[in-house]
Amino acid sequence: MRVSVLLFAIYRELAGTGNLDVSLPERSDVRALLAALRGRGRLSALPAEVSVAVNRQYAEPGTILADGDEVALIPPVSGG
Amino acid sequence: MRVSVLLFAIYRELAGTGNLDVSLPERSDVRALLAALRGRGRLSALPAEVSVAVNRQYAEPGTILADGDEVALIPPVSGG
Amino acid sequence: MAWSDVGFGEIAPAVVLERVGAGGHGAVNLFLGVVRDSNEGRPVSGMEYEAYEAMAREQLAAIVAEAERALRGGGRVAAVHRLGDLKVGETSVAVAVSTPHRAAAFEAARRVMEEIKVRLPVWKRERYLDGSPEWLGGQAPPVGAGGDRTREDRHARVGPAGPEA
Amino acid sequence: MAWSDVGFGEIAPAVVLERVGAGGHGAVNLFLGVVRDSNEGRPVSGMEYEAYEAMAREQLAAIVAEAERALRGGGRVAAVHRLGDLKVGETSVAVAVSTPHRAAAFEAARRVMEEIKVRLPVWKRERYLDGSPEWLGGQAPPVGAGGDRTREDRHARVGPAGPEA
Repeated sequence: MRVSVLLFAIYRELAGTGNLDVSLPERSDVRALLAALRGRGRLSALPAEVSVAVNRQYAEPGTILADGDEVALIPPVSGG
Repeated sequence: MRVSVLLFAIYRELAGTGNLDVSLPERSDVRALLAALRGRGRLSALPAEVSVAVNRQYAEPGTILADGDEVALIPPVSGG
Repeated sequence: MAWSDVGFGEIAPAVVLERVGAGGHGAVNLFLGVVRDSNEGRPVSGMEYEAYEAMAREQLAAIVAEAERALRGGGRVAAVHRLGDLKVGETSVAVAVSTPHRAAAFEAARRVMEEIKVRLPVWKRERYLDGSPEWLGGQAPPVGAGGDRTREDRHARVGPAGPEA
Repeated sequence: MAWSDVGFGEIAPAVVLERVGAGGHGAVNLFLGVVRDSNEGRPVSGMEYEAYEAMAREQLAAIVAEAERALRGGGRVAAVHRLGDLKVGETSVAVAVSTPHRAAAFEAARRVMEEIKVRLPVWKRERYLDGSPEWLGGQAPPVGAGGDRTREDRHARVGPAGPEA
């Protein structure tokens, strides 16, 4: 299956792009996606802990992904 | 000596006027002024406790008055 | 610089906000008191505000000056109270505070409103749709010099058989 | 009705105030976040706000809806967050609350700001007069469905050697 990964702010600059398409085994969870991303060159520098939203909802490490999901890596937020 | 007494809101309606001139012995205090006011007809109905300002500052029962002072009887305030 | 006014003109929130500026301060809090359309279930057509005007101006100036001095991290405070006949939905009081960080702005605006409710010699009378106007119950102000809260434990008001001072 | 927006247009306080109406409510609190002219002593020329826009709109709508539901005595809540390049003195965020009594208005506006700071997927970058722009440190958002604060004690973020869920 494929998921669409969105990157913002410092993570976008780290990746050099605002979005990536990632192929994963069926029923992979968020943790597996992050492990796959860390296997790529520039994203190996992702911090030890990363907040994630799946389809615009904050998600948990064990959240199971589905084909076509929109997964966003959320740096510490600083609105206001 | 004479002091000028200002009355507001319910006290003004009670007195039927917004200000009174009152003659008092020299060095009378706020308490003595209120006793004198209660001796007048309509102001005998003043409540047991009355807040007072002397020359636009909240005053105490023992505050000594001077000739020409402006003394205001302050009903419970309800601004805002 | 702290700013305050007590008068009969309409209150424009934007004007009060301008008084606390913005440039150096990241947080602005504005509180507005608005005439409600009912009180304890009775429909209200408007509100009439009366004041001991000269003293109200001095007290409000003191309240905002004290609040501004209390802003340790810097900031500005402004407040205005309206008098006369107000319609439902019109603003009777506005308080604005600007500070570097938001907690202080909330806290100072709340504090200024609390002081206004206790110290400002202003009285309001509601005009009801179904009866004659009535003065509203209020708070008995403190004794002594404005803002000297340490004296509140003394005799706050003078009774006919008041104790010796 | 709760109202919110996330967008690039200038924020007009009067417009946000209008969104919470006035008629039935005696108290209105407005909070504004304003771009400061310095940060920790460094002069700032402006601020750039980036967002995960679709999610930020949903989160802000959820924050104001939750805050409005929490107003036991009734009332309305509105909030708007601006994106893009802002100059010093421009408003980045505005929150307005109207309630029958003032304590609830202060409390709800403060709470909405706290939620925005923790949950809204927005990032700001300061432009300094004496150097290159820098992303500001922020807060790690919660895990799980928006507003579900009971889940904060679970694994909030995923580490490379994260525990089993």
